[in-house]
Amino acid sequence: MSKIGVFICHCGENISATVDCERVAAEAGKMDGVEFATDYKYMCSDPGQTLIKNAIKEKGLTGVVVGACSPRMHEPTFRKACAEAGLNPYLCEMSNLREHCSWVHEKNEQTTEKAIDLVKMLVEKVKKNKPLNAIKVPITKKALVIGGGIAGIQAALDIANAGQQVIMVEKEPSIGGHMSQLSETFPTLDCSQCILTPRMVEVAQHPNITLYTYAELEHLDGFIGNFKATIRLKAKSVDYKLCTGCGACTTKCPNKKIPSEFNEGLGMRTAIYTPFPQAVPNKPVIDRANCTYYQKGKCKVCEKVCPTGAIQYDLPDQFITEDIGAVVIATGFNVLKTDFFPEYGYGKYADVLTGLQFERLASASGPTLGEIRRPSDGKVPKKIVFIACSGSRDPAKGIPYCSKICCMYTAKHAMLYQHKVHDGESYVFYMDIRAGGKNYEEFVRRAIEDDGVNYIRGRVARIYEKDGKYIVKGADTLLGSKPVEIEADMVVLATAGVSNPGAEELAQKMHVSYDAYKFFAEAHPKLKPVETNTAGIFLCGACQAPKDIPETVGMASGAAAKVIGLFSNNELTREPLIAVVNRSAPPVFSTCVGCFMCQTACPYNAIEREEIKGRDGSVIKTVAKVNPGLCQGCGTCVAFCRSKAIDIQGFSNEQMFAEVMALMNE
Amino acid sequence: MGRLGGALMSEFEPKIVAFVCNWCTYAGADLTGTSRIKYASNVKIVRFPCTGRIDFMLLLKAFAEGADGIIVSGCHPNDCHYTSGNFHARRRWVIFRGLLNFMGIDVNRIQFSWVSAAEGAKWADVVNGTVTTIRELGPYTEYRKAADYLVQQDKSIIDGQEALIKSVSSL
Amino acid sequence: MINNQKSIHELQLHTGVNVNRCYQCGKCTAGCQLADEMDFPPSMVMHMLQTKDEELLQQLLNSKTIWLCISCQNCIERCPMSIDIPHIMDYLREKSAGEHKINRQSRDIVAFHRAFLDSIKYTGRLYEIGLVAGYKARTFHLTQDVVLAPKMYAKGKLPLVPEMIKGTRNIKGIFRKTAP
Amino acid sequence: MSEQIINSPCGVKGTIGFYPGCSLKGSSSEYAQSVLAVAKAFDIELQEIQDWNCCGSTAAHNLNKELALSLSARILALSEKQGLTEVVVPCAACYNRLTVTQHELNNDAALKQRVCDIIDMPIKGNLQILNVMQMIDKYVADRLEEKVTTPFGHKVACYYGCLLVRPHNILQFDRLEDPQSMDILMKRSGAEPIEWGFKTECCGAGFSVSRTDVVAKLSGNIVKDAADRGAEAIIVACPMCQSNLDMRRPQINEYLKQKIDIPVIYITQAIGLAVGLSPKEVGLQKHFVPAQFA
Ligand SMILES: Cc1cc2nc3c(=O)[nH]c(=O)nc-3n(C[C@H](O)[C@H](O)[C@H](O)COP(=O)(O)OP(=O)(O)OC[C@H]3O[C@@H](n4cnc5c(N)ncnc54)[C@H](O)[C@@H]3O)c2cc1C
Ligand SMILES: Cc1cc2nc3c(=O)[nH]c(=O)nc-3n(C[C@H](O)[C@H](O)[C@H](O)COP(=O)(O)OP(=O)(O)OC[C@H]3O[C@@H](n4cnc5c(N)ncnc54)[C@H](O)[C@@H]3O)c2cc1C
Ligand code: SF4
Ligand code: SF4
Ligand code: SF4
Ligand code: SF4
Ligand code: SF4
Ligand code: SF4
Ligand code: SF4
Ligand code: SF4
Repeated sequence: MSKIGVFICHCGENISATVDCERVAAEAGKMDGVEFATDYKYMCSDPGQTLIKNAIKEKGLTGVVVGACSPRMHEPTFRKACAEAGLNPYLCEMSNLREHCSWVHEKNEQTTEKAIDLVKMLVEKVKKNKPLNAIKVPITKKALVIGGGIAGIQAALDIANAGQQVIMVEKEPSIGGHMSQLSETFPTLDCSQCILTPRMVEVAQHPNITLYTYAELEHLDGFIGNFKATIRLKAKSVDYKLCTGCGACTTKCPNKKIPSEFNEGLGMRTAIYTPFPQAVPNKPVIDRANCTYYQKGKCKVCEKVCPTGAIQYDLPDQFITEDIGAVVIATGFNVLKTDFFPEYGYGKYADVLTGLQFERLASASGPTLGEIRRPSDGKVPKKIVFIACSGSRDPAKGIPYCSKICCMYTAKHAMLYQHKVHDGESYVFYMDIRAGGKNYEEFVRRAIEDDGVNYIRGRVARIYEKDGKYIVKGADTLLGSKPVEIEADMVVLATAGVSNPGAEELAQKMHVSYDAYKFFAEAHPKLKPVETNTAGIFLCGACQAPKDIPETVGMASGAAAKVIGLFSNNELTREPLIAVVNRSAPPVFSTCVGCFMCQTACPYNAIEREEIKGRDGSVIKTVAKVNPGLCQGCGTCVAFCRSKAIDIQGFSNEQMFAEVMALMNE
Repeated sequence: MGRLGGALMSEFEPKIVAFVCNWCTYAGADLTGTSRIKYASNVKIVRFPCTGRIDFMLLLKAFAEGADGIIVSGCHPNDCHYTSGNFHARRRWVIFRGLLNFMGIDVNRIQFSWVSAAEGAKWADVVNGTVTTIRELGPYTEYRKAADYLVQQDKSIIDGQEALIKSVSSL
Repeated sequence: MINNQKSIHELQLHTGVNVNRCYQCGKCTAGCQLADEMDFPPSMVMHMLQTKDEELLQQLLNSKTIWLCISCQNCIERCPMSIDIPHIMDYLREKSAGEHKINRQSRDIVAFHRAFLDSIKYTGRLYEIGLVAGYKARTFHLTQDVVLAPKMYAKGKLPLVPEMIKGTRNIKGIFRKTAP
Repeated sequence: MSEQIINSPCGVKGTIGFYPGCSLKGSSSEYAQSVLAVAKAFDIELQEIQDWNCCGSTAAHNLNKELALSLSARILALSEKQGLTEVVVPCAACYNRLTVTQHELNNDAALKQRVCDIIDMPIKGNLQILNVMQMIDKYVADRLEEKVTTPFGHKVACYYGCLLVRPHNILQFDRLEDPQSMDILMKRSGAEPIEWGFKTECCGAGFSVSRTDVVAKLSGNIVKDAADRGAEAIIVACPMCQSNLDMRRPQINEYLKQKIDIPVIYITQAIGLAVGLSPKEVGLQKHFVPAQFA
């Protein structure tokens, strides 16, 4: 038999001015199962709370309803008070007599009637409430950072410097990401390598960071604080314990004609290679697909020249598993190549480049040592055309969104070109210049005003080659759409920034959502930019959308702060308002029929499969099971379950039905 | 029909239940309060974690118990606190509407809306609008239909469970 | 500025093209081979429609542009927003002809089209000598191409007698039923 | 000889329909002649559509959309009535009009009904409409190389024009901006197709008579680029392209202030020559710019 206590608050005059609080309390006293009912001027004040505590103790209350303000305001207050008096806090509910009643209605009979109804609803509900205990989850204090671009590097260093363990997984032989390919960086034009390399080295040397290059996430199980990651260490064919990074192998490898990924195909590398001179770690791997030995069974030159015997041809891929408490995704982005755009030449023109290729040409460490030269004939281009929005803002052939960084790097490219080729002419075809950022507009203005870059507002219709020149046909929309034709020596397309090819697969492995363009999805576009909707998995950098370095770094530190915050406790305490599948003993009697409708509905992948086994060990049936670490308590599964086998604590079917019925019965 | 006894249509005060999510509309209704915007007192709010939680059997239950109209309101699309609960609710609503039609319940008795935590005034409009609509529709009298349907559903769940238990115990 | 919401709405209804989707990038103009000859290049046409200004619409109905567009489809194929400019041109041409607003300098083009259609109307097929004769009669370009015809005839490229199809009644019916 | 076949509407029997269109009956008779000659060489039997009418071309399209659709629709209806499932349409303009019409009718039931009423005939709308390249691809391509006796060993500029390749979403021609199918067929016939910049730019099409100046300019740019890059012939698959680039050469030369004498021939003429037909059999003598290939 329930013994419910009802406490009606006047809130000074806020409630009592329109609601007859005494009458509400009196009516509540007559309700079935109500043991005690009273009203008071300020319930949340100390004396108010004491009133409740005493009543709990003296009357042996089994449930409490406070008719006062919004539970969004004081539910924690009153639940805490109840707990202090020895009543399970989840047996306390609030009835919203202020925001939903006294403040929004006139003073009259109906308003008081409504208040009585509101109290009654909660009284009926609280009778069905069950004591619940906060969920405690232990936390493994080790973070997994996936991707070693500037985002991953920053996040890893921040977490490691806070004293926590980090495992970094990078799929390429070196960390550094796209930033390592850049020449100079806007808006300050400082050399990318100069500011990046020290951090790369710091990652490699940090006592709290374990770096796995040439590695990828294979599997991720578990939930916040308790993940288990399986990592594939791709066979490098070089024993890093022995290798000193002397480079004898890479200079002697006869297979020298492999387009270098780092130089975006503008330079060549060998089959055994380190991607670039400042690589971290600065040790080579053998690219088996291009190695003569692996493909034809003969060569082994590298083995012969290696002074330390580090080459090991038959090393297989290895798998390691790690217990992890949190994950930071920092896998970055990619840019489209030139060959997706038919009217710009299908990638068949050697001197029509992507922005990244231009970065390599302009970089002092690039294939031309920083001189701008045509890949086709090595000549210095005297007329160069940059085309913004190549494939961006183009639902027809590219992507509908704005890639955000290309306006800025195009201005930078034109500026660098003018600095390097003094008598050169540069043109930028653009639609809008998007330079929102500190010192960004000033940067673009400098390109136009000081360096004399010609900006033409209009999109280029097509490019074709004629006598070694590229005829660029555009229009100047600011001159009444006058067609413009430029005979250029080189064309640079600011090709769209897109998600990494493997992003979708990775997202599915980790059960995090991604958007229509296969960028990872943040949990909330404004207020949770570094969280995913899977608790314990965070994201940062260009894997969420194209972004520049300042924004990437800011986001990386944000993600790191979240991880550090999580790791600052030994245990994670969570509200027990989560779903459960009824498993009344023996579990075979669970009404779950194993349809897994709930699984398709759950936005957090919190529903797992559980096999119920008979005494002989055979599987009797497969039922749903809620992972309390993943469930966020939205209740969508409950509405989906046709056999009413899954329910949500605190908002159970029984409770909600009771509330609705209370409302209507007169 | 006791509760209708003698009530003239002109002075008919509909009973309306609002099923709202905790994050957007409940907070929005709180804001209506803090802004002291007045609205009709015919509506009583039931708080849910998310519109995705709202089981349509509960709506039928409300009708069976004598509600004249129902408001279901949650976060705007893409603003769902739980990312997709409100989409699921929408999708189910399409099916549920078919059921309502089938049962002869006017679909206008259920008003769907999006009210965010910042839309206090909109909440008042939604309530007042619904009250007007339901007043025009008149009292809901066929609640036996909803009640019968629920009984039947309960029975089929119980039957299903019994069958299940039987099949399992025979193992 | 007379607001012209209605005409634009009508245009959208007929062509299915939402002119507001054009973001004035100018790519259509850059690729249009006739843009140089046009009084309003294609992207300008789009913008004129976007303004919803009645006067600008009238200018378009009166323009050379609509008769110069050869429906080569280059613009739509390259337009990032896939805007069907040729379809809009079709619509404007039909409207211009219907409202007798054909641009003076473009009458030759229209005359040619009309002569062409006449030929079909009476014989079911194109009778090239008839076409040229009809065109000349309409435009008074009497001496144009006088050298070409005999040469064509000599090369077996100009049948002197029109070929009549059997279904000429059917064809006339088609012309009658589709007459604007 | 082929002239005759065209002139007797039911002169040929076969399952593949043939819609010559007006140009092929008049100013471009050599195109028809070469198509039929190549078809014959490969034992393809074409059956002319009985009592066909003009598709209306640009004129109808420009002045009266419904008329344009109806004229083309009548041709589709006649083909169906004749029990054909496939029709070869060598003229790119006709091919474009017929394909687009069928597409539009199939996507708008009300329109289809209206047009059927106008032409007084039913339309199913499942005709396979093939241009010449598609015909060759489907029925000849795999036998082409073995049949080549006198390879067409010249540098050629394959010119596709606009009507054959656009709109892409309806016509589905091989690839945008830089189509390949003609180049591939020419390569198989022993020619050396060049890379050039004007494959799909428009020649001026229907302005041949009314705006000769426009044609001179547009076609001039095309002819010049082909010639500059050393092509010995421009290969086309459209009578309008051919007549603009060929018959308008005096005006073109005047516009370019340069005399260019690169011949413009149909793909079927080139293939015909390659498989051993005589220049006369493919009507090479009919061009204005002399086309002689050693
Ligand atoms: C042409 C160009 C010029 C630019 N210029 C500037 C500039 O001047 N100033 C500026 O501020 N910004 C500039 N940017 C933007 C800058 O490059 C990005 O902001 C930055 O690189 C984003 O860093 P990131 O770490 O998020 O991604 P990335 O640099 O893409 O790094 C991602 C890393 O993750 C790794 N990875 C990917 N997938 C996996 C996987 N599945 N498992 C393990 N590892 C994986 C990748 O190998 C890579 O190392 C430019 C961009 C371009 C394209
Ligand atoms: C018209 C307008 C519309 C906008 N719309 C959007 C939008 O739709 N979406 C969006 O994402 N962003 C929008 N923004 C931007 C958004 O408002 C800002 O990004 C955001 O408010 C920045 O938050 P903040 O905390 O940094 O600064 P603020 O919001 O300015 O907060 C700073 C706080 O610090 C206090 N403070 C200042 N000095 C001191 C001091 N010396 N000591 C103590 N306290 C101090 C101030 O009183 C204030 O409370 C909009 C901005 C404007 C102006
Ligand atoms: S409990 Fe709420 S309603 Fe009561 S006095 Fe405190 S704030 Fe006001
Ligand atoms: S074995 Fe392979 S990697 Fe080594 S030198 Fe030969 S080709 Fe290069
Ligand atoms: S030669 Fe041997 S030690 Fe030197 S870099 Fe190569 S593998 Fe390492
Ligand atoms: S950043 Fe500039 S260039 Fe890049 S897509 Fe956006 S508007 Fe275009
Ligand atoms: S809990 Fe319900 S929805 Fe989920 S599998 Fe079991 S029966 Fe199906
Ligand atoms: S309550 Fe929500 S998060 Fe939890 S299991 Fe159900 S659907 Fe998933
Ligand atoms: S190309 Fe398309 S979007 Fe650009 S101006 Fe032309 S119509 Fe507008
Ligand atoms: S279709 Fe008309 S407007 Fe478009 S490119 Fe061709 S000629 Fe120009």
